[in-house]
Amino acid sequence: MLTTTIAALLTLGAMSLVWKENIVSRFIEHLILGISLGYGVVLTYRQIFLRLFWVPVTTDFAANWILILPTLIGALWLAQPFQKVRWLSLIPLAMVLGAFSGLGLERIMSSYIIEALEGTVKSLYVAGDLQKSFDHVVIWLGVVCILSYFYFRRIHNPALEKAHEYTRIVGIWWLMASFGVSFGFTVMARAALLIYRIQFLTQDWIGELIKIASGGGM
Amino acid sequence: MQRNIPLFLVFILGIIYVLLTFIETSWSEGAVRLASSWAPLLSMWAIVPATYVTLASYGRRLTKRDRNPTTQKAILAGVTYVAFFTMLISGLKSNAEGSLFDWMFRNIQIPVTSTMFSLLTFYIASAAYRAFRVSRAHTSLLMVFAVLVMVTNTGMHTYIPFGQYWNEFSTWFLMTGNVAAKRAILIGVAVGMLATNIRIIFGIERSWMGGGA
Amino acid sequence: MNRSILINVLLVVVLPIVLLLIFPYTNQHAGDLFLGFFPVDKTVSFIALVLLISVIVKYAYEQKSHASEIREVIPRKFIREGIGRCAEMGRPCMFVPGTSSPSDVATIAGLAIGSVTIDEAIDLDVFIDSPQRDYMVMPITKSLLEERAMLKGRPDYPSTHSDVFLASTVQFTHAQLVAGRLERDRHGFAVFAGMFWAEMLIMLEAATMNGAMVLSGVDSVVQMPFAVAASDKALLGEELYAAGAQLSEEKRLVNSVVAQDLIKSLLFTALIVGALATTIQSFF
Amino acid sequence: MWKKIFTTRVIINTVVLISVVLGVYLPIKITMPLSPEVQNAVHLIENAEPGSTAMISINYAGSSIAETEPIAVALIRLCFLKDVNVIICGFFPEPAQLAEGVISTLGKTYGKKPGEDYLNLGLCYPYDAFILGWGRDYKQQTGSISVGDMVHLDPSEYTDLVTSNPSVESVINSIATTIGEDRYIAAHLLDQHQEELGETVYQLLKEQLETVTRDDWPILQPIDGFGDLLFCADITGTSSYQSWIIWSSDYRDEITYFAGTTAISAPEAYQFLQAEQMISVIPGYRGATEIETYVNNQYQSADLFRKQMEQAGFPKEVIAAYVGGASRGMPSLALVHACILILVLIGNIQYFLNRKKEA
Repeated sequence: MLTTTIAALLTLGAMSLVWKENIVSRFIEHLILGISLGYGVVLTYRQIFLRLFWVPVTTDFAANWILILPTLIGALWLAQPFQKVRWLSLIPLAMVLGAFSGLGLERIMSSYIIEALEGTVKSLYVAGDLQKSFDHVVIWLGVVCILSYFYFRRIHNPALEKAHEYTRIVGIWWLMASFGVSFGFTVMARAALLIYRIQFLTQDWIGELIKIASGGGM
Repeated sequence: MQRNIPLFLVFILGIIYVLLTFIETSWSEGAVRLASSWAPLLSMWAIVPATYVTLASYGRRLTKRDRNPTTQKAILAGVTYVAFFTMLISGLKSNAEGSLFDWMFRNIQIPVTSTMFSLLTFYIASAAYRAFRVSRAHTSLLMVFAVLVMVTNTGMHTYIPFGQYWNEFSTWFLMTGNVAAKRAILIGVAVGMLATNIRIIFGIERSWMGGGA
Repeated sequence: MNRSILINVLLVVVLPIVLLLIFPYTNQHAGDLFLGFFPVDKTVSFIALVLLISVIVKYAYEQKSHASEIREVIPRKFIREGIGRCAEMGRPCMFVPGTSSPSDVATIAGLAIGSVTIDEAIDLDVFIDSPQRDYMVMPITKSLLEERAMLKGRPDYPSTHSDVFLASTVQFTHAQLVAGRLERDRHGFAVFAGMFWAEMLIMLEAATMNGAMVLSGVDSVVQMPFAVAASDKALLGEELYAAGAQLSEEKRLVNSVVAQDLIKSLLFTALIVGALATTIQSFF
Repeated sequence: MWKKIFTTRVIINTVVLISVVLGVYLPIKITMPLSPEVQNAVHLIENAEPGSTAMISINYAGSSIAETEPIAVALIRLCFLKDVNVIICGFFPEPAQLAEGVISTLGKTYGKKPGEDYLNLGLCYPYDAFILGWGRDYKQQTGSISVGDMVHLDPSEYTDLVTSNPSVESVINSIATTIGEDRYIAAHLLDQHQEELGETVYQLLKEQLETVTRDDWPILQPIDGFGDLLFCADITGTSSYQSWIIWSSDYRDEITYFAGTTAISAPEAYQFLQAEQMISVIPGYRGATEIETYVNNQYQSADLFRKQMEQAGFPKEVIAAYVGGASRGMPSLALVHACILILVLIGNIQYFLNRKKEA
């Protein structure tokens, strides 16, 4: 019960932030900052340092000795606060960044661009199904117009430039319409969460309190 | 010279790993696995200087050496310090269920973060109130479609004449117009991501190194 | 002159068609290996990537600047105005480069916008407040600030005029801290650019409610509606990636944005030719 | 003074909060007609022959549970009321646990027999292999799917062996969970670790693997692949519904598939509806309410359901969570939406009034 009460009071305190920033929410903010910082350090220590480095190396040194190398290079981050040797901390960062930039290219190309093109490049006419043909035309048109909104270069051909101007306008309005739809759905999702939280407050906590007050016990 | 070492590393590793994605042999798979097993070890140490900076920043408040020091700020910074070290010491000792670390995480951290998450409704309401004005041409269309979806999502359209057409229209738009928009955005984003990745590999984009280009 | 037109035609018209033609073939051979190591189904993405890299690198290292050829994604004036507002009202400026790690490229794009903001802030002596969520991005932002200050001859600036720190690695704790700071210090200008999740709306709304001018940049489709609704200027999707490059006014970066557009015109060809071809095909 | 306290922001937030709290307590009933994108799935179950089998994978956890669990409850209720058998699985550890709770509670309520009327396959990881496995021809590969939780490869049976060699425990555990989804992968894992496990444990496990075949579970006997399933569905808080589409693409003619998603990922899911890769999308709270109202009106009212759960002997909290899981929150949801709509309206009226004043 004490635990529930603490959780409920913290919930109320954090909630008060949306009305006005106050001393309670300020206190919670600082408390949570400390807790989550500590949590982050402990988690990094346990999940990464112990689990991925210390335990493998100490239990089976012959197979995992190579892990010492990245750990030592990673330790160059400790040079960060010192102006003169700061560039050393860029080395582990460069390694991570380089590897992941390289690995990302093919994945982005195939799973974003090629897949989207594959979905869009469809016959604009489906025999005997006007509705479907219309849908395909709409999708195709939408992709072309919106993509042209993201075209930044100035076009020198006057006819093309005029066309681009129109497709850009269609594109931005189209984008807004689709954002509207997402917005509407997100309202539903977020409201569901709030309702869940309020149900906790009104039923779990206040309900329990009432039960205790009326002698119902824990 | 000093700047060239990281730039060189990014370039070499970037090129190697691009090529590795196009090679399907056991050793190339091993190399890819190597990257994902090394990455956490390469980056874990960064939490030490990062946490140090935060502690130093709040330490300045604690000792009233910051911009406009007040007693309240100092006390609050003290709260942060106490919470941090309690968490650190108890967590290094044990993070099992029932430990102080676990208790604080479950009963202080989780309720507050999930409350923050649920507060989004309030922020959405005030954003809608402020932003959805016909005066802002673009957002007015956003508003119209948001209203359409919000009405159909709660069944209010059943009380409106021709309400079922609203529903059918919103379903149709979700299947076509909305799909087109998402696809086009994704293509655009993908081109941007590819270009930025290539800029990083070839040392054209250097903001990650601190300086400009 | 003639040669460059020929190359452009080749790039923008012929290549997409070739790629479209070989695509169905490579798709049929998913799982097959060429020469024992090259996956056949990746042929198209391989050719496309080689093309892309060579176009971007070629443009980036060109002598000529293409800056005049692209429209302004976001005027530098906007950022100057925001920082000017801070200076006038004596308020700090907030900058959050997303809440993801640097291996998410959106973070790097956000930092590129941040470096311009920092430049302007140093010029006008504006305090920079930057609570971070990722422990690798935080040192980057800090050294970005320190290097910019050094270049401008203000080595003491970071210690007196900035608070760049790791707020928390937990999503909503970070959001709560940013919102709390925005409420207390009433920042004049707030820049949120990078990769964000649901917490973005909390930060954007908190900034706007407290009278800040807000610039946001997102590449996540789900968050875009909120960026549009709750900020003064929203950089959507690709604009985020182009903005940093363009704002920097760095020749190589600007040229690479032009290259990006060339790739898009390639995509347009593929879209148009592909749709036409499949439609004609469906009649037979 | 008043103006300082009652700022726009305070008013907006208070109104929103009041509407949520009111919605929790007010006895309003909101009925939702079936929308076009949901009704396909409902009609499919409605027109099914009694005794046909459906497969539902459950992949929600954490913060999305508020929206998605009601979908699962409503769907399974409809299936049970129409005498449709249900096979349940989860692709990740936490959802798999939640799935067990849902199916066993509803199974007990409706007096269904495990193994005959419903079956929980447990954790099915890696899910790509699992989905592909279902598409294969089963008659040729007897036993390639199996029975997860029900095999009960309880590590405690091997306690003495485990204590003598601690590293064995994790191997056994991983094999135990793998058996839940693909016998072949489990057998492969077993062979790989033969030396590590030692001959006795190896033989024991191998026996376990071979003794239980798919024929032991009557529910699985008439099923040879996707074609024999009434439908496959994924109820999820992430984008895992897409993995069904990707991995079952070779059997597109056979599989009937739909997804229940959170409202956040719903707009993205509609594209698969257009491409006819899904027959239905059940978007979050709204979809759950639609199905729930439909079931309550057509087959079994909420009161009857509550009574039946009480008879089955479930505690109050469980009943409260299951009966009207979605429609209980619907009044709040509708009020919040109405609130926002009214706020937008007021904002616009204010804008027009101000403009008139200026003009």
